[in-house]
Order: sequence, then C-alpha cells, then structure tokens
Amino acid sequence: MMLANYIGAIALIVIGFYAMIVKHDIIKIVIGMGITDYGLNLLIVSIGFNEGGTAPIFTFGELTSGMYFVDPVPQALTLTSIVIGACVTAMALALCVRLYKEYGTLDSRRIRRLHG
Amino acid sequence: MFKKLIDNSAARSPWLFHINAGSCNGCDIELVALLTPRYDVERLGFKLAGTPRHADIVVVTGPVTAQSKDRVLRTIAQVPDPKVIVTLGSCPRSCNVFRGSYSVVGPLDKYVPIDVSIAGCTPKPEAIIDGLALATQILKEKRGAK
Amino acid sequence: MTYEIFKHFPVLAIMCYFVGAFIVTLAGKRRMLRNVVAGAVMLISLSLLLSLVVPVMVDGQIITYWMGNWEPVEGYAIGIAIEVDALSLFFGLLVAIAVALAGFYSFRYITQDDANGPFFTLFLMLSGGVMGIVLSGDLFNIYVMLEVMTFAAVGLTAFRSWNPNAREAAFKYLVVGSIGSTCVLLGTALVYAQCHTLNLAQISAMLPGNMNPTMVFAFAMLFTGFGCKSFMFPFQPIAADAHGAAPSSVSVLISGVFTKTGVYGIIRVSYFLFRTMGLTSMQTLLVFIGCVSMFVCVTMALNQHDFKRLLAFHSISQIGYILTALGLCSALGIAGGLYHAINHTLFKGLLFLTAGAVLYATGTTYLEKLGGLARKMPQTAALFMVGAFSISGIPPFNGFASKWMIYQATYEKAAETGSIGYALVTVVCVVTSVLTLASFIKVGQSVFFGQLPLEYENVKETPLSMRIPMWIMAALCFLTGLFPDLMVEYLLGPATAAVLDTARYIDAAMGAGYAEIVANSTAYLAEPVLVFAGTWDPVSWLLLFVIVMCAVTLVSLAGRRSRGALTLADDAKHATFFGGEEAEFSHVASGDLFWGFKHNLRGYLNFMSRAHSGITNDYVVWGVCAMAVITVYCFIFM
Amino acid sequence: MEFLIKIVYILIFPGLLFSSVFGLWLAGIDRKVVARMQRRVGPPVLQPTYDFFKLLGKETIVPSCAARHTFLIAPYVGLISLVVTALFIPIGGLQAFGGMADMVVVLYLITIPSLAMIFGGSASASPFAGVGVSRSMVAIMAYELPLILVLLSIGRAAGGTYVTFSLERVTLYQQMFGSFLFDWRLIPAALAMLLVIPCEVGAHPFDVGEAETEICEGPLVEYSGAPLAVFKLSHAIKMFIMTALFCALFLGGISTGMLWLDVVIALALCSVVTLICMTLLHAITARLKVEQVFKFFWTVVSGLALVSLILVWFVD
Repeated sequence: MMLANYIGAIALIVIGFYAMIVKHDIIKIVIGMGITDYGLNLLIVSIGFNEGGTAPIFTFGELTSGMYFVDPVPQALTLTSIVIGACVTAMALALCVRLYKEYGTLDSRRIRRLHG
Repeated sequence: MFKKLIDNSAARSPWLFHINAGSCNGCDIELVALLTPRYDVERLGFKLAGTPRHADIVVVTGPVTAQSKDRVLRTIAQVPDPKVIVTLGSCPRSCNVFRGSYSVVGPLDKYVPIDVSIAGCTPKPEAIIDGLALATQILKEKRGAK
Repeated sequence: MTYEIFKHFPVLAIMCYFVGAFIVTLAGKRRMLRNVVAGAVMLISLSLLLSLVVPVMVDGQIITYWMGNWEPVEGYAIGIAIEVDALSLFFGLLVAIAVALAGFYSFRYITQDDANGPFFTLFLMLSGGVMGIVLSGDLFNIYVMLEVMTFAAVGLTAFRSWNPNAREAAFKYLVVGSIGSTCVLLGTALVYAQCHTLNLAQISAMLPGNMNPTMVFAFAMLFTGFGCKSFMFPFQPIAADAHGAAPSSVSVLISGVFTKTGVYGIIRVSYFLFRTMGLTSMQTLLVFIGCVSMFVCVTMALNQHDFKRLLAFHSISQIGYILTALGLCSALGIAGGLYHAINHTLFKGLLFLTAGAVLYATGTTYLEKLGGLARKMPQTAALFMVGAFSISGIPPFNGFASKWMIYQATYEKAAETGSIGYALVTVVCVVTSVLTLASFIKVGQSVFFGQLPLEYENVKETPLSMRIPMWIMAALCFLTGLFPDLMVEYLLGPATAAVLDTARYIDAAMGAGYAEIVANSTAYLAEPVLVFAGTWDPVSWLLLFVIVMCAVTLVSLAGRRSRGALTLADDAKHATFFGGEEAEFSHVASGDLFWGFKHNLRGYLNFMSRAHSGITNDYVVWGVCAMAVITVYCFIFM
Repeated sequence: MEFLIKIVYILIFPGLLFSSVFGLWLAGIDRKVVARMQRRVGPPVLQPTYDFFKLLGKETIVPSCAARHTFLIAPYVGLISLVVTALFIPIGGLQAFGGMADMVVVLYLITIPSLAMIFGGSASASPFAGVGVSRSMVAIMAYELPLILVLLSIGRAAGGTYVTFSLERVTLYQQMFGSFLFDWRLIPAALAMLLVIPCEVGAHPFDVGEAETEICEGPLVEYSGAPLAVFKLSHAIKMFIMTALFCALFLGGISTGMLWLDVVIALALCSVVTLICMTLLHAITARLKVEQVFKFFWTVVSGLALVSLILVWFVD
C-alpha cells in the first residue's frame, strides 16, 4: 500500500515538472508548481506512516504495550509545507494578474523582456 | 630645482603637430620626408605627435581655406604653452597661387602670430630642417622667458 | 568565564528581525517611527552577533540553544536547536553587517517610491529568514527559513511594481526558485526517513559512511536545492533578472546575503551532513560548477547594457569563485572561499549601492544613456572605483587578498593531486578576474567618465544619509584587504577549523563524546593548516607606496617654480580635442567597447546571449536538467 | 642603519631614482637601435630624458569636460605603484623587499599603471580616449592569459615536488639548478614571455591602445605637461620592470658570487632583453589590429605557454 503512495508522489512531482517545462501558459506553470508541491506533501506523509500505527494524539482507548503511533513529525512538516505551498501559489497568481495587465498575454514565450 | 634641466631640454625635444589647412599635399610629403633615413630629423629629437596637446611646434601647410580656418585656429589654441607656430611653404605665408580664390581666407598671420615661416613651393627638406631648428631656438627662448 | 548569557543571543538576533518586521507594519505611514524601529532592530541584531565574536571566534565555544529547552534525550534530538559555531557566526556577521548598511541606505533611497509602506516589513523578514538559516541547527527549520527568505525576496523584487521588468523578474524567480525549494524539501524528507531526526548535528553523526542510494539521492537533492539558492550555474539567469529589477538596497541583500545562504547550505550539506567533500568526484563536481559559473557569468556580464544586470551577473561569477575554492577541500581553499564570501558581500554591496545612487540621481541605470557623472557625483564615482577595484582584484583591496588565496589553493591542489586540471582552474580564475576588470572599466567609462549628456546637467550628488553606508562599506573593503592576517586569525581561521572539525559541532549539540560513539569517522577532511605558496604583505606595500608618494610629492614641490602651469578654464583651448572640430557630445558607449574581444569570441557570446532567452520554461528546463545531471553524477561516482 | 638602507632601497637603488633613470635609458637605447636598424642616425640615447623634462616644463591643460581629480591623480598613482613594484623584483639576486609580494601579486601590480592610464584617459572625456581605453583593455585581456600560464609553469618548475609563487624561491632554485632559460621544457614559456613584454609595455606591434596615427594616442590624447611626462616615465619604468621580471624568472641562475657584479650583469641582460623583444619587433613589424592582437595572444602565445606548462607538469 505504501508503494502506491510513493509511486503516486513521484508521479505527481514528475507531472508538476512536466507542466512547468512544457506548458507556456503561466497559469499552467503555477498549477505545475502546485502539483509538485502536493507530490512532495504526499511523500512526506507517507514517510511518517507506520503500518498499523494509531494517530499520534490523545486517544480515548486504553494504550497497550503493542500499540504504536505513526510518526507525528512528518505530519507537522506537511502542514508547514502545505501552508508554504498555498502562499507560493497565491503569490504566483498575484504576479500572473499583474503580468497579464502589463503584457496582455499569459504566454511565457512573450513575457521575456529580460533576456540576453 | 630643475629649471636648468627643463630649459635645456626644451630645445632638444620638439614635438611636431602637423595641420593641413587646404594644402596640395606637396609640403606634407616633404615634412614626412624629413623622417626618412636620409634626413632623419629624429636625431634632433623631432617627433610627430598625434594630438595638439602633446605638441610644441605646430606646422601649418596650405593657404587656409574657409572651411579649415576655424579648425586650424581651434587646434592651434589647444596646444599647451610654450608653443611655436611654423608655416610651411608659400601657401600659409601668402596664399600662393590660390590667392583671391573665393574659398581661401589666408594667409595665416591674419589670425595668429607666426614664429617661423619657411618659404618655397615646396621648400627643400634642408630648408625645412633649418626652419625647424630656428623654431626650437624660439621655443627655448619662450621657455626661458617664462 | 561563563557563557550562559550568550546562549540566548542567537535566538534573539533572529527574533529581533521578525518582531521588528511586525512592529514596522504597525507604524503605518509614520516614516520616522518606521525608520527608528527598523534601524534599532538592525543595530541590536548586529551588536548581539558582534558580542558573540569573543566567545565563539576567539575562545572557540559552540553555542547551542534548544528552543523550549527540549534537550536531547538518550542521544535523540527532539527539540529544535539553534547552534552557532564559528562558521554560522561568520555568515551571521556577514548578514548582519550587510543588512544594517543596506537598511540605513534604504531610509532615504525608498522615499522615491510612493507606496513604500511594506518595504521594511519585507526587508526585515528577508533578513530574519537569512539569519535563521545560518544560525539554525535544524534541517527543516532551514527549509522554512529558506521559504520565508525566498518569499520576502520575491516580494521585494516585485516591489517597484510600476516597473514591468520587476514583475517579470519576480515571477521567473518564484518559478525557478520553487525548483530549489522542492529539492531542499525532498532532500530533507528523505534524510528524515533515514535518520528520524532533523537535527544537523545528529544527522552529521549518523549519516557519513552510511550512504545508501536513498541518501545519495537525498544528497543530490539538497546540493541542487542549495545550489539553486546560491544561483550557481545553470540557475544564473533568474539571479540576473531578480538582482537587476529589485531596488538596489534589496539587490545588496539578494546578491550579498541571499546567495551566501546557498553557499552556507552547500558547506553544511557536503562538509557536515554527508561529509562527501572528501571524495574526489565531489570536489571535481563543485570545482567544475564553480568554474563554469565564474566564466559564463563574467562573459555574460560583458554583454550587458544595464548597470544592475551587469552587477547581477558578476555576483554569480564571484559565487563561482567561492564554490571553486570550497570545492578544493583544503584549509587554504576553504579560508579563501569564506574570505571571498565576506569580500563579495562588501564590494558587491558597495557596487549595488552606487548603482542605486546613480538610479536615484538620474532615474536610469541604462549604460548607453549615462556618462560623465563623475563631475556631478564625485563621491559616488570614487566609491564606485573602490568597489570596482575590489571586485576585479586590484591590490591592496580585499578582492585581491581573497582571490590570491584562491589561486594558491587551486594551484597547491594541483600539486597535491598531480592533476593539471586544477592548474587550468587557476588559469580560469585569473582570466575571469581580468574579464571582471574589463567589464568594470566598461561601467566606469560609460557611467562615470566620458561626456555628460545634456539631460543630466542638473544631477546632484546623493544625499549624505545614502553616502554614509557606502563610505562605511568602502572603508571595510579597504580594511579587510589590508589586514588579511587579522582576518585569518579572528574570522577565517576559526571558521575554517569549524568546517573541517565536524566532531566538535556534533559534541556541542549532543553531549560530549557523542561523535566518537556514533560517527564512523571523525577525522578531519583536511588538515586545518594554511599553507601559502607565496607571500603578500599589503601593509608593507601601502607603507612603501606612501614613502614613494612622499618622495614624488617632495620632488614635485621642489620643482614647482620651474614646472609648467596648470590651467583650468571653459574656453576653446580647454575644450576636448575633436580633430579641430568644435567640441560636441560624443561618448563611446558601453556597447562599442572591447570590440576586439567580442569579435573573436562572437560565436560563443552570441550563443550564450541566445541561451538566456528570457522564457520561463527554458530556465525551468535548465534547472531540472541540472538536478538530473547532478543526481546521475552522484549515483555514478558515489 | 637598517632603516637607512631601506630608504636607500626605496628612493635610490632599485627604487625611484634608479628605476626612472634606467627605464629612460632603456627607452633611449630602444629608440637609438631602432633608428640604427632602419639605417638612421637616430636620436641621442638621452632623448627620452629630454622629452620627460621638456614635458615637465609645459603647460598642463585640464579639459573642461574632464573629471578633474581622476584626470590629474591617475598618472601619479600609476607611477608610484610601478616604482613600488620595482622593489619586489629580484635583480641579479638582490631583492630589496623580498617576502612581501610573489609572482601573482606582481602580475596584478603591473596592471595598476595600465589601469591608471585607462581611468585617466577615460576621465578626459575624449572619444579618442574612449576608443583607446577599449583597446588597451583588450590588450590587457590578451596578455593576461599567457602571462599567468608562464608564471604557473615557472611556479611548478621552481617548486620541485610542490609549487611556489615566491620570486625568492624561483631565484634560489635557479641559482642551485641553473637558469630556466636553459631548461628545454621552459623555452616555449620564455618565448611567450618575450612576446608578452611588448604587449604589456604597449610597444610595437601591440600598441593598439596608444596608436598615435589612428586614435591620437588613445587614452593620452588630452594629457599635456607634467601628467603626460609622468605617463611617459611610467612607460619607461615598465620596460625596466618587465625585462627585469623576465631576467628574474628565466635568467636568475647567473651568479658570480659578487652581488654588485650580479646586479650589473642582470641590468645588462635587461638591456639585451629589451633589444630582443622590443627593439627588434618594433623595427621589423607594423602595428597589428586590435582583434589580431587578441587572437594572437590567446592562440599562439598562450599555446606556447601551455606547452611549457604541460611539459613542466609531466616531464621530469
């Protein structure tokens, strides 16, 4: 089951990079960045998962000696990472709006005043 | 401290700046001929400078055409003191055969005082050397008078 | 003497910036209050770090601070650590100095912008982020701070939003920068998967020698990620865009400080966490990347027409020097690289500030439009010359001292390994240095010297409040170059020792003896002894210079009566010589300079110019390719 | 006493006075011998000295568009740094101030006068100077690559099993094992160095920056009087320094046991090197174009130096 997670994570990252490389629409580039981020988040959560572990929070049931938690640290990391990802997307979209106003296009091939 | 050294050197290292004020090129060629092995004025320290700022002696050839007048005067003005102005050939002296032409406004001494004037159309190299040697003496005097 | 009190200083230094950022926001439009708060914050942070110099640099302490007092339990670090060794403090000082000077410069500089409210918020966030990275002892914290820093930097790049270039640069920067962030986060996650800890000290005790494919991959990712943050080749185009478009005082931070965090990251990753720097393959990789960055960026800089964009390419070129030196893995190389890092911050800061002064006075940094400003802004011109001489390595300024150490380090490495390749590295360094000189002569000729265009007839010198930080930087450029011995003794020596002596770093965090128990090898990667192949004594040079100068002055005073007069006037005699024509405006602009050079290398230069196409996708391709190539390289050779 | 000797070193013997006089003398024999090769009588050997003093007596014109301070200070900075550089180069085993600067430092120090000329010319605001600045800088870029290759070869050869940049070590090594000029591995480097010298000094055929017939002496176009005199003097001292550097690097092994004799021999050798690499080239060649200079140095001369470097590295 974890293998599927890893494969999924890697696939998401690759798709994200693919979008950033191939798509000329800057909104799609931003979407690509988002997808890469999700892939990473999935990967981090999967790293902390222990087969059969319980949630790393206060539980109502009895704690027996055989029980163990899933690793809480990656979940915290993921939360942080999600927040950062959301901010990046918001900022990038804001810049897209301003760029569209200036250049009248979203085509990255035409937004190249800085070159050479 | 160096007054004597400088005064003595003044006559030994005259650098020329050559201005063509509408000359037929005859005098120009003769001036350059002075640098050839036969006459070799470099033995006297003469050297052709590339810019009026480096020059001690300004050599003007040609009858001073209307087009060249301002440029000649401006260039002469840009030579640092002490300087000597030499006219080479008959043209700058009297406008020679070009006198009376609508485009000739010479002779040069209407505009600036001339120190040495070498006559001839064209002057012989020996005459030019003689004139330039005289110019170096004047240069030394000007330096000494300062 | 007890150092208990100093334990709290690093965390305060970081918090200062963040707290200050929020208070500045509250100040709203009251500019005076805003300036006072920001200034106070920057000074407090700087003095906190300066007070650490004695315990850390001189006495060799390592200061560890556990957030919330979560100290390690049974050899497992649970809490978040702030750990300051000589290396961290070195970078911290560099950050604090640059931030303070750039900040004081900005007080006046940004008054030209109408909406300058959020400037200091972002500025202090950026500073806090950078400070957080260099002082932190926790890998994930470094990632978070990296993001905070990148974010503030993107915001500041787009700060002059009326300028379309700024928005475009910010967008590209955000997109390509996200590759770097992705790499760092991926690497961090993989390291956590392996070690179940995020503490740098503990990781560096556990990882070296235990390399499996996952860890090789993690290393490649972290290396690329920090490389992206230092804008090494092939991430240089976004750096050029961002530095060029941002306000000058921000460019100082992005080029002088931001890139240094990448360098710091690379040091931490390859000298500490994985200790891969001992491998020949790793050294070759870093030196190769350094050389390519150095050469490509300097030739790109020669092609530029914008003052700040040119400076931007130069900063990557100088980063190339630093990476090359660090890649040598010898004490002299590390010392030289760190020396160059601090010098680069100073002189590039100075140059960006002069560019800002030119922009402030004339409203443009376009080289073809400017000229002759030295007559109107003599101090700025003098400051520019100090910066230009420093960056192109003219003795006795600081750039030379560090470059000279780098040349020796590369050539000694060549002798040690017996490989002529490193000798060629020395040659590349020297050639880059002379090309740097060329491009600064281009700037001097086309901005400060030559003829003054009519429209700048009324230009004024920059206000005093902007000149003071520049003069301080210039003085530092001179002093750091004049006393390389003191620099080595008090800053570089301890920092170099800290880079090579990982065991002490581990012990300081995890308790004494931890490194020996856990780590597989605690031996030095190289002996921390500086071996010089040559000699250079700037103070004596200066003394000789002064003596000869006195002699020349005396001689010329003795001969002043017989000398020709010195005349100044504004008439035909003193007009510029134009072959007899009336003097007119004629200025050899930057594009026309160095034709002989450009003509011979036209194939290469045109290719590079086309390659920096300005299309975001292309830059992403470069970044992803770099990531792939470095990964494959690491898998093959590690 | 020690202090007095140092002052004598600085002001008299390899320092200010001597390097000026000897440099002017070298410039003089250069002009004289070129003239003799062209079958002319030629100027007296003291001609550069006369030129220098004459220029001192001339008026100094500061152009109205110029950046005055840079324009006037630049020549003096160039001259002083050159004189200081002269102190670091061993002359026939006599090293006035050894252990202060090595080969790489000297490489950088000798660019300061060129830089002074470039910035001074640039400050004069003349377009001719602008072109001259561009060309001088290309010349610097051109010779720097072969020069560092030569220095690295020497550094390796003199380092024995290791490397060294120290000029003292280079001299010592040569005195023990013979001059490098007679080491077959370093002959290409010596040739390269001989070609670098005229380019660094700005002599024919590499004087693209100061081409008086094309661009009115380039950076010097607006200079007159004392600053020009100082530039001419720097040019002369540069000839001395570069030839002395050649002698120190390739002919340092000549040792008779008597210091004064060594010094005299070294100075004689300086003159010979000047004749070979400057006078001969001056007399037989015309000025190259600027892109030709660059190409020539980055291909032929660098190639020669690189051959040496490789030989030194791989052949014992």
